[in-house]
Parts: sequence; structure tokens; C-alpha cells
Amino acid sequence: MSHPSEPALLSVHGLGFSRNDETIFSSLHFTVARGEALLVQGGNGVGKTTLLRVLAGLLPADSGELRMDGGDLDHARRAAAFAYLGHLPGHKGDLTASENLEVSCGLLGRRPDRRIEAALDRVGLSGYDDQLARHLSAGQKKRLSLARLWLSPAPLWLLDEPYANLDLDGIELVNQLIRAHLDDGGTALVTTHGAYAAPPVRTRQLLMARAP
Amino acid sequence: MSHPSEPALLSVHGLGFSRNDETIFSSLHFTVARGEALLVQGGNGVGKTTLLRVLAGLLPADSGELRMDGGDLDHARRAAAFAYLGHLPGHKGDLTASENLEVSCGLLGRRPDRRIEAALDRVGLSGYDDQLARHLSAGQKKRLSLARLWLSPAPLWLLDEPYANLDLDGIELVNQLIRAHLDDGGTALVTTHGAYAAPPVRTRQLLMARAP
Amino acid sequence: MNYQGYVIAAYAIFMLAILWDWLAPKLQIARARREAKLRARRDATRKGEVHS
Amino acid sequence: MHPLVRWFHQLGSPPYFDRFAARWAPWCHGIGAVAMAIALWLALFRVPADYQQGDAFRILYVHVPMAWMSMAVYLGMAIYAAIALVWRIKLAEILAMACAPIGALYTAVTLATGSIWGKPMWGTWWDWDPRLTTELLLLFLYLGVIGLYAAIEDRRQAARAAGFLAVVGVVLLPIIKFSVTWWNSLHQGSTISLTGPSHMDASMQLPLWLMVIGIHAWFVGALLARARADNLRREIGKAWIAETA
Amino acid sequence: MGAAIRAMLLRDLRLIWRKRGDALQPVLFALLVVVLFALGIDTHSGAMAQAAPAVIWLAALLSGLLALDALFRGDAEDGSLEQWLLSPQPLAMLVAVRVFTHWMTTALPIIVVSPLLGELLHLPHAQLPMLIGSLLLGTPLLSLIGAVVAALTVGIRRAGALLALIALPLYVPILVFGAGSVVAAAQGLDASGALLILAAMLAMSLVVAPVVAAIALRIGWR
Amino acid sequence: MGAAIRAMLLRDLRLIWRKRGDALQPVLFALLVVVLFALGIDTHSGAMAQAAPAVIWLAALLSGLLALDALFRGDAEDGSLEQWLLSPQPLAMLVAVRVFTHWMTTALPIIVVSPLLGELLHLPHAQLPMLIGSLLLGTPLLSLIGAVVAALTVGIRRAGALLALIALPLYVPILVFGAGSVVAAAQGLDASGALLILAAMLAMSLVVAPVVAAIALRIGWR
Ligand code: HEM
Ligand SMILES: Nc1ncnc2c1ncn2[C@@H]1O[C@H](COP(=O)(O)OP(=O)(O)OP(=O)(O)O)[C@@H](O)[C@H]1O
Ligand SMILES: Nc1ncnc2c1ncn2[C@@H]1O[C@H](COP(=O)(O)OP(=O)(O)OP(=O)(O)O)[C@@H](O)[C@H]1O
Ligand SMILES: [Mg+2]
Ligand SMILES: [Mg+2]
Repeated sequence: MSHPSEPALLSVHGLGFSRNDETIFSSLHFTVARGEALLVQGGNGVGKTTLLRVLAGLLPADSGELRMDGGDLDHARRAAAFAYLGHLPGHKGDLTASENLEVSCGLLGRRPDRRIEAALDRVGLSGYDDQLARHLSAGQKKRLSLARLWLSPAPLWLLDEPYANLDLDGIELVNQLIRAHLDDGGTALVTTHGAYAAPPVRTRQLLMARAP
Repeated sequence: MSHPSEPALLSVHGLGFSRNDETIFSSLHFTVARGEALLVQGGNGVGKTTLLRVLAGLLPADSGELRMDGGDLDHARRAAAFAYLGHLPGHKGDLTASENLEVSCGLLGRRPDRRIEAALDRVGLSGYDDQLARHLSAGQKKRLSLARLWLSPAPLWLLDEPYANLDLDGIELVNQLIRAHLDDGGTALVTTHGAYAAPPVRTRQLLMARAP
Repeated sequence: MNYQGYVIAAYAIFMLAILWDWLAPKLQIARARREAKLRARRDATRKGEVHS
Repeated sequence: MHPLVRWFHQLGSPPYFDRFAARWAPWCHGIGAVAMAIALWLALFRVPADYQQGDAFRILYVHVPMAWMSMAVYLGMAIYAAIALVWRIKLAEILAMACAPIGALYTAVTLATGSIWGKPMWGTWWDWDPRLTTELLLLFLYLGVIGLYAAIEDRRQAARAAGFLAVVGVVLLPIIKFSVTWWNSLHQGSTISLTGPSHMDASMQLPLWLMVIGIHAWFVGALLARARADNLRREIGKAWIAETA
Repeated sequence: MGAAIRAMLLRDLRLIWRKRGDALQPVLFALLVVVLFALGIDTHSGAMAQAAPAVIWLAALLSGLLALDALFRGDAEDGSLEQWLLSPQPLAMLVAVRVFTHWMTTALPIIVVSPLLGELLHLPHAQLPMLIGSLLLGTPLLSLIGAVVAALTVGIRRAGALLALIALPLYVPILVFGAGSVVAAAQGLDASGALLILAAMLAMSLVVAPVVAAIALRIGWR
Repeated sequence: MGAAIRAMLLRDLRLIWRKRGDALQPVLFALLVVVLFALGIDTHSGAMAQAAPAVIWLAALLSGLLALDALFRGDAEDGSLEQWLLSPQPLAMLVAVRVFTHWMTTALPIIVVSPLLGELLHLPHAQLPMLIGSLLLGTPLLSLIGAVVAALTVGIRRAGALLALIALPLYVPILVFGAGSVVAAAQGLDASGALLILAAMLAMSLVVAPVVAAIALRIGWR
């Protein structure tokens, strides 16, 4: 991959991970700069989710080096820089939509220029503030997770299959959010099976395949 | 819907189901004859899964009448006639593929002309006989469920999203199995989102939509 | 006083435990070996067929 | 690179360790078996009966070495586990987890032989004496480590979780021991005191020390063998196993 | 039907064998309850021996209670239960087989080690046969009645505490006659009445409980 | 950091309030253990009163043990735990808040009803203050040490019995000093030493346990 002139926001060298001595991936190299997105593509079970979880620090890498803005990536910097949207929604079903966002703002921080009500509005959940999360439909839950991301101050988004469960409107919404985030100088890593539309932004692709 | 000249294998009159006083569907009518399949189609959450579970007797219907080959459908006849493939695999992770099939043959019966090894072969799992089910991938688990179906003597298959989790080969396999089953004089009810190829057989369609 | 029974019981337990300590890993190694062989054979048959 | 460091790295490679363990385990077992056989023969037939305890005192030669080992093995397990946790050395994980079943076995033997000894000496199989209680709790700690290791699917994560428990357990062991002792001294003085043969005759000591040496060698052999088995299990499907098999 | 029983039995035995480590857990738990009780009480006062039958019964009961959730939960979560419900075999029979293997792996080991538990609590040796007898009659009852409760709560995700709350009141008579018989025997009273009542309850439950549990399963599993 | 603590506290209090029925379960369970024990023992022999401190402590401990699995499990299953792990806030602090609210809903109610439990078991009234005092010092310790074990097993699906097996040996010192202090006081011995040791252990655990539990969480959550 070519290196952009500006220092990459995230650069990954020789990343490897194995589970029970089965290598999921090894010596992965890539960089992502501010304002561009990385699409992580590949079939079922090639390790896309695993890669994102390793980057987020939820799984320990076997080998390799991560650098951010040219510097080392220690735990504190990683926590401040990464926002993660995984398969689990991360909401309490017995709290309302806005209470859930209050909690995540308390834990993960909040961009000073964004407000909870506005974020709910942004993801198409206005009017649902007081609905318990467990009474939201699958697609609405996904939107609530997107609102959490939207409020977070982290520049680097890790999105694991953000399009799943969403209807066409929802897919369009994800693309808009990614675009706006990138325009703000952020970065997004997006995994997808390739069946959905990619966001209309400057993207790199990381094609993963099963090791033989 | 028109009635075929032969008596329908399954005919449903005025079927209704509601959950917590929310009507999922009401006064549903349809018939399926031997040798034809019924495609149950509709968007997320319209009640396709619910319909199949009601037919299988896993959920109690609110109203309506089911008849089989023109006769009443009591519990014993239903158990002998229906085979169900739902979202849950129904295998024990700590038994091997063939042990799992032994169990289901013991419980559900076995077509005298079909053997466990041959069924595993048929669904593309030859060589996996003594692999623990929990070490199978999602697609392979689905194939194991299909083998259970293939062994069962029941003429009426209830298939809830049989295409999900499967790659293109797998989708083709499902279609082949359905076709062979119908050629044998069986019947299949198949739910799908409509995104996948339908089996190349005589089909009826049941389009479900959300009650306003 | 005759404590022979107790002494024999204690020594028997000790010997059995020591023997088990020797035998158990032997069995485990043999089982792992067998499983590895089976796995190799299975992989071979799987490679033979057209794979999805 | 220092030769020792290089050797250690080499040892960490699974095929090398397999060969290493396969070579040395029989030697350890052999030394241990010879030493223990001599010790047992001396203890059973050569040492005179104790004037107070009669023949029952011979149980000492299996009970005491096992009791010492049950604690020493735990310590070894905790040390390996700590190394594994800090430096993420896979071999240390395997060795730590191989210690657990062996230690549990030795602890169970200590409990069994102690009970058998207690029946003629104290008239009861069991009493809630601090030493006995802590030994029982040690068995539970071992079983917890084994259970945790078995319950997690990913072997490395399992080893880290169980190793963590082993390290936490070692911190708590003295507290448990201390608390149980303290609690027991609340009540009337225990009717039981483990009166060790303080003035052991040299001829009576020799079998004991032989036994201790033998059991140590035997333990190292068992450790290597169990670690080898675990190592093999983790590597099933790798090419080198098919080659050596 | 014979084939179905055979298939279910074989299945459960294989599963037990594959997870034989788990089979130790109930007996370990019972042992732990006994140990904790002994640690909490003044062991030399004689109160421990007097309380021993109650504690051992309590330990067996609580450990059975903990294991109860696993009776149908695993089969419900992986979809096996749905297949039972759809099978032409009588559900009560499948339930009976399941309860039997469950009792064998959870209660039987505790009965086997009950002499050890008695020894730990200084239970007088004379009371041991009575204790074992009452456990042999009582624990199958616990499993059978527990099966009804487990079936009713199988649709609830984390039923643990709820299960305990529903089951424990039902367990009271069993405990009263079970531990009571040991206490009565210790006092030199005739305990055969209590055992007979236990036996009668067991005989009735053997017939009724699987059927009731089968009905409860159809209700409990949405 | 203040904001994070506030957010966590508010969250847990809201959740407790929304599911206030669940908060009753531990205390009901403890009550049932006490009742079952009373039913199993000869109530007129005096052994019951002597065993009372041990049984009440055992009831508190077992009911805490049953609730322990829920400490992190819910947050793990719905993904909240992942967000904690990714948060810039110190994980130990989040754990501490969680343990605090958990103690408040599981242990505190039992302490509140402990006079009732004592009455049921004919515990002499003079021993009651000692019992309450030892529970007040001991149960937070149970929760704190339990948190480490719960964190280690958070990745295991049905950890119930394993959790108990691992936790109970670690609970022994607490039980020994807790129930031991009541027994000592009953015998007219000076029990302040035991309480002081409990207090010292509590002070140390308050600092150390959340940190250890946080490390265990990172290990235990795949
Ligand atoms: C279940 C019962 C018993 C258990 C669990 C048990 C446990 C132990 C343990 C853990 C040790 C090592 C202590 C240490 O070195 O710090 C030990 C040592 C010893 N035990 Fe036992 N024991 C039991 C019964 C007995 C009996 C009945 C006797 C003899 C009357 C006995 C005699 C000894 C002796 C002589 C030592 C060595 C003393 C020393 O190293 O200071 N034990 N036992
Ligand atoms: N918890 C786990 N334990 C063991 N193996 C796992 C676990 N999670 C995933 N795997 C295995 O690791 C490999 C990579 O899984 P991963 O979830 O990263 O794939 P993916 O690319 O995200 O696939 P998908 O498109 O289905 O989401 C797969 O082979 C899978 O079977
Ligand atoms: N266990 C349940 N409890 C309460 N409501 C439920 C439950 N299962 C389904 N529903 C609701 O019933 C309705 C019908 O659900 P159903 O699962 O039948 O839909 P479906 O057509 O199969 O959808 P999909 O395409 O997503 O599978 C939905 O609105 C859903 O929210
Ligand atoms: Mg994925
Ligand atoms: Mg559906």
C-alpha cells in the first residue's frame, strides 16, 4: 500500500493473531489517514471481527505493532482515540434511549458540540427518547448504537458490520454519518461482506482471505 | 386461492395469532398440495417465523383450523407429519455430527431408505462424521440440520430461512433437497426475505405484511 | 496394637496415586497422537473433494 | 545471544519441547522409581516399629513427603503462572497448568494417608484442625484452577485465567492458614497435636530423605509428561506431529 | 419407543462422559457447604454432630437446586427441546429419561460421598444408614419435583433465583421427612413411618411428575 | 472521572429501581436456607441456637454466591462490558461502583432482616449486635473478593458451580472471622480482635480488590 504524505492516523505493521494455535491472520500491514475510510472485506469467518477486536484491544495481538499519528499506542491513547461498534449493542434494555446515551457519554466522553437529543434526532430516533431500549426493534437498537458513536469524541471509528439489521434508509444513514465523520478529520474502519453499498468517501480496501 | 383437484396435504383456514394482545396475523387462509412448495415472504418482523411455529404447534393458535389430507390435525398426526428447521440448530455441541443424527433418528424416526452416512454425504459433510458439532462452522451446522430433515420420514417440511448462513453452494443444496423431497410427494413451507433464489419447483407464494 | 491394615491401606493409596501419575499422561499422549492421526486422515479426505 | 537464553527460546518451540520431554521424562521417572523403591523397602521392613505408635508410624514415610510436595507443587505452579502472565511465555503456561493435576493428586493422597493415620492415632478420620483444614482448602484451590482451565475454550486465555487464579491463591494461602489457626485457638486447646518424631534416629531418617528425593524426581518426570501431553493437544493438526508420529 | 429411550439414554451418557469434569461440580458444592458450616461453628461443642443430618440434607438440596437450571436449559438453548416437542414420542417419557440421567449425575455422587460428609461433621456412625436411606428415597423426589419447576421456568433467561424460590417451598415436605427421619432415629424413635411416606411420595411422583413436567414444558417454552 | 462515577451510579440505581422485584431474591433465598435448616434439625435440643451464627453466615454467603454470577454477566452479555473496557476511565473504578451497588442490593437486605433470621433460629439476643457487626464488615468483603472470581469467569457461559468452587476457599477467612467472632462473643471471649482483622481485610480489599478484579476482567473477557 502506498503511504500518504501526511502521517497516517493509524498504521499497523505485522499484526498477527491466533486462537488455539490456529492462525486467524498474520503479518497484516496497513495504514489509514485522516479523512479516509478503510473497508475490511472478506467472506464468513475470515477474521474481520477478530481484526477489529484486536485493534480495539479487546483481544491480545500475538505480534505486530500499532502506531497512531506516528507515536506508540498505549492503553490510554487507544481508549481516547477508538470508538467501537460491535455485534453487541451495549445498551441496558431497562434504560431508556436517552438514559443509555447519558451513561455512554459519562463513560466514553462527549464531543462538546454535540447533544444527546440532537444525536437521537440525527439517527432518526427523535420521539423515542423515553422508550426503553428493550422495546426498540433491532434496527432501532442499531441506530441507538450509532448515536453513541456520533456523540463520542474518538477520531477513529471501528464499525463491525454497521449495515446489518438496517433497512435501506438505515444504510444511507450510516453512510452519511461516516462521511460527516471523515469530513471532520476522523477515520473509520468498516467491515462488510461486500453486499452493501460502500460509503461515498475516499476509501482503501483490505481484502482478507482464509490462510490455506 | 384456487384449490387443486387432489386433496391438499395441508389446508389452513382462518388462522390467527396474537402476542400480548398485539395481533401478529389473523384469518390466514392457504393450502399446499403434495409436490408443491409454499414460499412465505415478507419483511422483517411481519410474523413469518411465528406462522411456522404456530403450524408446528410450538405456539398455540388463537383461532383457525388446520386440516391434513382432509382430516383433522391432532397432536400425533402433526408430530408424524411435520419436520421443522428453525433458527436454533437442535444439535448438542458435544456430540459428533453422526451421533447427533443418531439421536434425531431415534426421536423423530428415520426413512427406511436413507442412512446416516449417506445423509451426511448428501449435505456435503462427508469426512466430518466424528467432528464435534460445536467445532463445525455456522454453515456446516446448517447443513447438519438439513441432514436431519433429509433423514426424517415427515412429508411436510417447515423451513425457517433455510438459506441464511449458507454460501452459494449451500443455497443450491437447499434447493436440490427441496426439489427431491417434492418429487417424492412431500411438501415444504419455506420462509425467506426474498433476497435468495427460490427452489426451481412448483411454488405458491404467501405474502405477509404488517397489519396496519 | 495391630495397625497393619492402616499401613497397608496408606501405602496402597500412595502406590496407586504414583502409578496413576505415571499412567495418566501416557494415556493423554497416546490419545493426542491418535487424534492427530485421525485429523490428518480427515483433512486428507476433505482436501480430496471439491470444497465450497 | 547467551547460550542459556537461546536454549530457553528453543525449548519454547513445541516440537523441540516434545523431543526434550520425551527424552528426559523417563530418566526422571527412573531415578524417582529407584529411590522410592529403596525408601519403601527400608521403611516397611528395615525401620523398627515406633515404641509409641507401633507400625502406624510407618505411614509417615508416604504422608510427610506427599504433604510437603502438595505445597511445593502449588508454589511451583504459581511461579510458572506468574512468569506466564508477565512475559506471556507459552511454555510457562503449559508447565503451570501441568502442575495443577499433579498437585491435586498429591494433596488428595496427603488427605487420605493423613486420615488413615488419624483413625488409629486420634480415633477419628477427620477433625477441624487448622493444618487439616488448610490442606483441604488447598485441594479446593487446585480443583478451582483445574476447573477454570477446563472451562474456557481458548487454551491460552484459559491458561492465563487459571494462572491468575493460582497467583491470587498463593497470596491467600497464608491468610487462610493464619485465619484457620487463629480461629481454632479461640476454642479449647485442640486435643490433637501433630507430634512429629522430633528426635528421629538416623536410620529412621534415611528412608524419609530418600523418599523426598525420589518423589521430587518423579514429580519432574510427571510434570514433563503432562506438559508434553498438553503441548501435543494444543498442536493437533500441525505438520510436525504427523512427522514424529 | 424403545429406540427413542435408547437414543436419549445414549445421548445423555455420551454427553456426561464428554463433560465428565462437570459431573463433579454438584458433589464438590455439597462438600463446600459442609466445610463452610463446619468452619462457622464451634466444632467441639457437639452441636455440629447434632446439626449434621440437617446440614447434609441442606447441602444435597442446595446443590441439586443449583444443578436444576441445567436440567432443560441446555436443550432449550440449542433447540433440542423444540425437536422433543415436535417428536412423535411421548414427551413425558423423554422427560423421565432426562430426569433420571440428571439425578444420576447430580444426586447419586452426593449419596456416594455422604459417609465422607457425615465423617466431616462427626455424624454418629449409627445414623449413617438412615441418612443414606433417606437420601436414596428423597433425592429422586427432589429431582422429579424440581423438573416441574425447571420446565415451568425454562423460557426465562436467568431463572436461577426464581427457580430456587419456586422450588424450595415444594421441597419442604421432602426435607422434613428426610432429615426428620434421621433425627428421629437418633432419638431412638421409630423412623420407618417417615421413610414409608417418602417412599409413597416417590412412587406417586415417578408416575405423575414426568407427565406434569411435560405439560409444564409445553407451557414454559414459548 | 467524577462524571463517570456519577453516570455509573445513576445507571445502576435506575436499573435496580426498574427491576426492584429482583432485589428481593437474595434475601428470600437466605430466609429459605434458614427455614430449611430449622425444619431439618431438632429445634428443642439447643443445637439450633448454637448453630445459628454459622447458619446465618452460611445463608448470607450462599445467597451472595448465587447473586455473584449476575455481577458482570448482564453487562457482558449486552456489550456494556466491552464499552467499559474501551472507556478511557479506569476500569477498577467502574468495577468498584458496580460492586458497591451489587452489595447494596444483595447483602444489605440480608443484614436488615438478620434480626428476623436470628429470631427464627433462637439466636440469643445478646449475640445479635455482634452478628450484625460482623455481617456489616464481612459481606462487603465477600462482594469484593467475589468480584475477582466473577470477573475471571465472565467469559464462561454457565459458570454457576465453578464460580462457587473457586470463590468458597477464598471466602474461608471471612467466614472464620465473621462467624467465629459471634461464637467467641457467645463464649464470653473477646471478639474485637476478629472484628478488627475483618476491618483491616476490608480496608485492604477496598483498595486492592477492584484493581485485581479489573485485571481479571481483561483476562476473563475474550
Ligand atoms: C487428614 C489428616 C491429615 C492431614 C490433611 C495432614 C496434613 C499434613 C500437612 C499439610 C503436613 C505438612 C505440614 C508442614 O510441613 O508444614 C503434614 C505433616 C506431618 N503430618 Fe500430617 N496430616 C494429617 C494427619 C496426620 C496424622 C494423623 C499424623 C500423625 C499422628 C500426621 C503426622 C504428620 C507429621 C509427623 C508431619 C511432618 C511434621 C513436620 O514437617 O513438621 N499427620 N501433615
Ligand atoms: N469465540 C471464538 N472461539 C473460537 N473460535 C472463534 C471465535 N470467534 C470466532 N472464531 C473463529 O475465528 C475465525 C474468524 O472469526 P471472525 O468472527 O473474526 O470472522 P468474520 O470475518 O468476522 O466473519 P463474519 O463475516 O461471519 O462476521 C472463524 O473461523 C471463527 O470460526
Ligand atoms: N419472543 C417474542 N416476544 C415478543 N415479541 C416477539 C417475540 N418474537 C417475535 N416477536 C414479535 O413478533 C413479530 C413477528 O416476529 P417474527 O419473528 O414472526 O417475524 P419474522 O417475519 O420471522 O421476521 P424476520 O424476517 O426478522 O425473521 C415481530 O414484531 C416481533 O417483534
Ligand atoms: Mg464478523
Ligand atoms: Mg423469522
